[in-house]
Amino acid sequence: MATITYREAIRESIRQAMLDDDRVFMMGEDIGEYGGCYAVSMGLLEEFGEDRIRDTPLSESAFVGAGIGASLGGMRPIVEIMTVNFSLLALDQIVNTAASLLHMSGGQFNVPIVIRMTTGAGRQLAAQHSHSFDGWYAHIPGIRVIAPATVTDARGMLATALADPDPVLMFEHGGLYNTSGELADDAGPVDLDKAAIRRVGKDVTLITYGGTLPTTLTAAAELASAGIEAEVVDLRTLRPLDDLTFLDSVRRTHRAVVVDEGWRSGSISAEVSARIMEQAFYELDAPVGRVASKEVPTPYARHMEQAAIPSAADVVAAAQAAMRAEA
Amino acid sequence: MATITYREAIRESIRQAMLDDDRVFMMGEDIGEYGGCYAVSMGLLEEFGEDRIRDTPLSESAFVGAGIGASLGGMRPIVEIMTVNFSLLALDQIVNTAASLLHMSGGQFNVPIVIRMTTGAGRQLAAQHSHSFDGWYAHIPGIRVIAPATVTDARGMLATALADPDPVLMFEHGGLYNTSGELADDAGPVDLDKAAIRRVGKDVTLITYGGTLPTTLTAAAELASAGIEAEVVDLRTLRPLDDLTFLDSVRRTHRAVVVDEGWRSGSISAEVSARIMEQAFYELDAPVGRVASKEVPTPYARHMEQAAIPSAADVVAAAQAAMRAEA
Amino acid sequence: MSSDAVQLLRDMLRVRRFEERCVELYSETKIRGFLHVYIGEEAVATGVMSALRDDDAVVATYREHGHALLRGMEARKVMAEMYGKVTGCSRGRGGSMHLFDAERRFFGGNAIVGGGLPIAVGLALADHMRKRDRVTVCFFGEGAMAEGEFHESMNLAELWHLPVLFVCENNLYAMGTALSRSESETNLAIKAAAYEMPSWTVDGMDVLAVAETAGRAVESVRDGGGPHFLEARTYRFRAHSMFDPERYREKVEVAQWRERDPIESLQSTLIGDGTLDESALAAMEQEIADEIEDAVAFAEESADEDVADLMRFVYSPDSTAAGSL
Amino acid sequence: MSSDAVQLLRDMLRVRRFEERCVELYSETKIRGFLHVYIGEEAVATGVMSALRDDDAVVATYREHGHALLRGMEARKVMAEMYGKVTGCSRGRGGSMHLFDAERRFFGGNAIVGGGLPIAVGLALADHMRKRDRVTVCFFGEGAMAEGEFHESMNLAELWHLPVLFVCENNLYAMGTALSRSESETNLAIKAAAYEMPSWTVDGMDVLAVAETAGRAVESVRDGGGPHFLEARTYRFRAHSMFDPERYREKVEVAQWRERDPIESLQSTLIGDGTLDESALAAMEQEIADEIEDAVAFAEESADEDVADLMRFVYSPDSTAAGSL
Ligand SMILES: Cc1ncc(C[n+]2csc(CCOP(=O)(O)OP(=O)(O)O)c2C)c(N)n1
Ligand SMILES: Cc1ncc(C[n+]2csc(CCOP(=O)(O)OP(=O)(O)O)c2C)c(N)n1
Ligand SMILES: [Mg+2]
Ligand SMILES: [Mg+2]
Repeated sequence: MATITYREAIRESIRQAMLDDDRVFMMGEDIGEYGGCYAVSMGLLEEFGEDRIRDTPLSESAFVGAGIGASLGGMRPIVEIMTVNFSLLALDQIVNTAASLLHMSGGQFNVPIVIRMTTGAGRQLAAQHSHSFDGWYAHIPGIRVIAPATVTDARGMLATALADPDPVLMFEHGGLYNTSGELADDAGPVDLDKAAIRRVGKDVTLITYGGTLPTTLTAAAELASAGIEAEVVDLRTLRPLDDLTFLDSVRRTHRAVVVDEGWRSGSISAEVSARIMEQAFYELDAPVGRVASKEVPTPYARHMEQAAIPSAADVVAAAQAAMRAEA
Repeated sequence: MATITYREAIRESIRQAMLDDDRVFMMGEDIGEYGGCYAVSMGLLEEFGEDRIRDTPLSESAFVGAGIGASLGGMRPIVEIMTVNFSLLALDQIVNTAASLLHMSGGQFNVPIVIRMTTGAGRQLAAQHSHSFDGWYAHIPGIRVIAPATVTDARGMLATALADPDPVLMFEHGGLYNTSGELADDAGPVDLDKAAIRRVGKDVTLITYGGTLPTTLTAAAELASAGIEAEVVDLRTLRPLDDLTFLDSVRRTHRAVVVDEGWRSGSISAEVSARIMEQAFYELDAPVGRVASKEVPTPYARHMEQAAIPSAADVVAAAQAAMRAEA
Repeated sequence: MSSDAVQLLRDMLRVRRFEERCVELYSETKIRGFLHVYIGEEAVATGVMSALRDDDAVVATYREHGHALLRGMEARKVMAEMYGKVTGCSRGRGGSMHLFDAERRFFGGNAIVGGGLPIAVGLALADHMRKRDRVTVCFFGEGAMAEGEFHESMNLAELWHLPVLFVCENNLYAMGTALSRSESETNLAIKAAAYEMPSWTVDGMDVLAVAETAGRAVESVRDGGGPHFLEARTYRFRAHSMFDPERYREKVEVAQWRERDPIESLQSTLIGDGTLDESALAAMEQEIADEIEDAVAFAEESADEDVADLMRFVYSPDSTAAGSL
Repeated sequence: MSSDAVQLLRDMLRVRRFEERCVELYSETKIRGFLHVYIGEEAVATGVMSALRDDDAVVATYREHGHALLRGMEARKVMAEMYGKVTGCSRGRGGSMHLFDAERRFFGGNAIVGGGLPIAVGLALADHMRKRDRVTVCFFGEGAMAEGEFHESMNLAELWHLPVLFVCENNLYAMGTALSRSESETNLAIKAAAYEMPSWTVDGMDVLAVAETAGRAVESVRDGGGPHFLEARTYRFRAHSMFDPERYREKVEVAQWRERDPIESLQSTLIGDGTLDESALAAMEQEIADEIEDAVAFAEESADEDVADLMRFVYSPDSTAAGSL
């Protein structure tokens, strides 16, 4: 066991992947000379050289598309888009090529690319640098959407993603990079198929992932001191969603709150709520609650930004409301 | 009363807007010389000239952004993106500028632009030309998302959208252009705030909009012959959603099915289902059902495409399941 | 003239006849969706493809029946695809705009204008990194050059000195938009120069000229000369697609270009210089007709894909996501 | 030298001192988020802005404190914005990267590289259609030129002959990416030529040269000359943002450019030729310092926006969507 930051865990996973497989390379803006916008790739240029750590011009559509092409050409690219906000410029390539090609070609061309990006708000970066589109991307068939929330997943998800024959989008919440945790000495690849129960509880199920996992765990601790035992489910993968884990939990607790940082309408919390409706309606003792971001472009001022995104207090309140509701 | 096609109704609404306000102009690919990819703008170049009916190069991002800029400069642009599929190339401008500018500037700059696009599948145009992203766009605060389904709305929504101080995205389902209906002689602007009840019924509420309204009405007719009276709600506007109308209906029928052509996970049906969960849970006699598209890039072959998108039979089956469910 | 020229003529004819048949089949509603034919432009892909090796890669557009056939794809598989049959090259899922063939490194078939350019850059990048001497050829129309993807891809290719040949099929119109209404600078070679990329302009109605120029360009790319840009000046004789009333151009303009029909020109040259006689030509036509009718029969007889397979290949069969929602 | 030159000096100094104070305030955590300073580049915006009329429009980037101040925005409102206070020009919602002023037609403040270019084209289109002789100036870095938006916007502006001046602030780096690692063709004027757009290159460290060249360019645009492209060669003395360890460039390179400090150069010229003396300069510094300290005090004392107003202006107050979800 060693303590490691989330940033280091991701970096280590990239390093290991590059050492293990010479088809793996990395490409993105300022990942090399600059050391990475969020310093994830710091030192990798020195270790692997500029052929495999490729700084790109500001051309999101072309370098994401080039990643797709390189994967078709036999490589295993890790493409870094600085932040999810800029990924909109590459969305056509992601949706119309990466996600569609395999099906559209009748199974001929799979696209083994991994696209990493920073996501989320909370750092006073204002409206154009604070989106949380992870759940939005989960709408697209043909891609896998993953969001590591722990150092173990930060360390382990990339290898599995690179072994995946199809495109994987990996969302790293900017607020997590400096968090740290214990990593097992033999930490390695982890599965991408199952949600994880991060805290066991019998009273209410809190379903979340990524950047709002810490918030939700804080809320669960507070609830515990008020005598409410919350179970916390970390979705880990947003597409395909592992229904079974959260449905199983809800069938035990009979109450649920979904927490995520996307804008409320159409966020992943809507999908999770709808699936519970469809599959566990008769087990519910209360309507499924949602805690999501306010539907507003993220403001710069700290107090306004904090008011816009989910807080532990919001989660506690929603869980308490679910507890109060009549069966 | 006169019979008119959906296509003509939209064209007429553009014509009238151009006649009423000289700040209104239209811009997009092949809207002029060619007559419009779906012939909506046929004849307008001849009537209004090339200054106001502007053919653009293939540059979705720039001409949508130019529309935003022109609206800031006092014009009232109607920007046509041939199909929603290509709008992904302009998404950055839509999300990061059009939708955000007013809030981000502290209320200084509103963006009175209308962006029209064809949406939907059903015409064997395959994976890259058949998306239904209307509901996906409804995730974005700061824009209004409208989807006329009737000739009255096709004729009336544009004027109201142009009078709106903020960006409006108007989705026209390709399958509707050739449909026709009765238009009142004094047909004019219609509100964009309220959903409409297209068929009254007491047993189950079918909630839909746009291209799946005809499908849903067909299903309702079939259900009626089986003795089930379905109420059909046309959302009309996907953002902001008019909850009241469908909640009110569900409180009367106690059963609901949401129908839309988006891919099921994260489609607007998820949001509607989640809102019913939150606001009418105790009124429900059955879980809210969803009929949406299969989560697959749309195939070319007709039978495969039809299997991928919602059919009247699917809606009937979902409504019957809702009726069978135990309270 | 050489047997090469005869082969080029045959290649063009095969594409022409195949597409003429497609247009008929469209009227008969055997083929649906969008159908974009290449009639008039055959010399471009025919010439360029003749310069490629089997292990090179090709990226094309939605106007790619010719490219697919010229790359060696069976007429049967292409026709079955147009019919939407499971025996089609893409199992009937792609249709006219999405022909693919992994074996021949034919990467389609892209219905997003400009969408193929970044992919081509990436294919070339893979070869570059693996130090393989393969070339990637990317076809697109002059209309695509206004898209941001063109700009970003040209720059990236040149910056990284990648083995890709960009072939602009300049047929003067993008749907109904004439070049001069789409580009402020209509001399396309100047655009390539903005990336310091070597460029070539060739008469796209002369297959021998295209083959010769493309041959030199491909050789230069293969020899480590970095990306090249080739503009072929050509013309689309038919409507943009089956829905186009052609209001944007004069009939006389079309007629003038038709006089430069690449197939008729080469035919009369070859007959004129005695390389070919009428009976050889007739035999050639017959062979092609037979191949096409065989393809039509095959498509007609082929089965539809089983609807139960709809969700197959959303994810790869060996993915743990396969079959999930 | 003229009083104009003194004014230009004063303008540059005001921007410099304002930003130096911002950097301090960032260390004191009064300002948060991203902060990109313009120190070293002041001559560019100062010179260009001096050529504009009040009714012209300006579109800038996230490195726009200077542009905002030079456009005549009050230091108070800009500083309060950096503090995130409700008295800020954007009510504290935008912060450093999103300064706006409708009255001065200052359209911000855009944190998407290249995102401002299409907007500028549209502003110019509105003027063009309304036959107004206003000019829109659009600032962006050389890094933005690799984006597709640059390409599409340049073409559209020239194709439609719109009154927009594109000003490339070529400071040689985009974050840590040197120009030669971002563009295959590093002579940026050649890029403008690819659109047939007239271009000008100017020493961006010499405010008089910038003012003079921009003056001519703006005049030409205003006179119906269509869009122009102006490259100003400059250098950013500080890090890209507050998080940049500057691993990508040599200290000696920075030092060399610092010797060409646009403010120091002009100061010594003006003192050398007697236009200005040390006491006048000191008075100027004092005035500026006073204005800035007043702005800081104002920002400190200002209130936060009421959290209850969070949802205000998602839609316009007179929209029926206002307050909805
Ligand atoms: C991004 C995008 N925008 C618009 C379209 C619609 N569209 C299809 S083909 C075409 C014209 C393309 O012209 P060009 O690139 O010259 O190719 P050509 O059809 O002449 O071969 C257009 C506008 C599209 N498919 N993709
Ligand atoms: C579309 C997009 N991609 C990436 C970024 C991250 N980013 C912010 S500034 C910058 C460098 C821009 O360089 P340049 O255009 O030369 O302007 P400068 O900062 O030098 O003034 C980058 C990569 C962004 N804001 N937007
Ligand atoms: Mg063309
Ligand atoms: Mg720069």
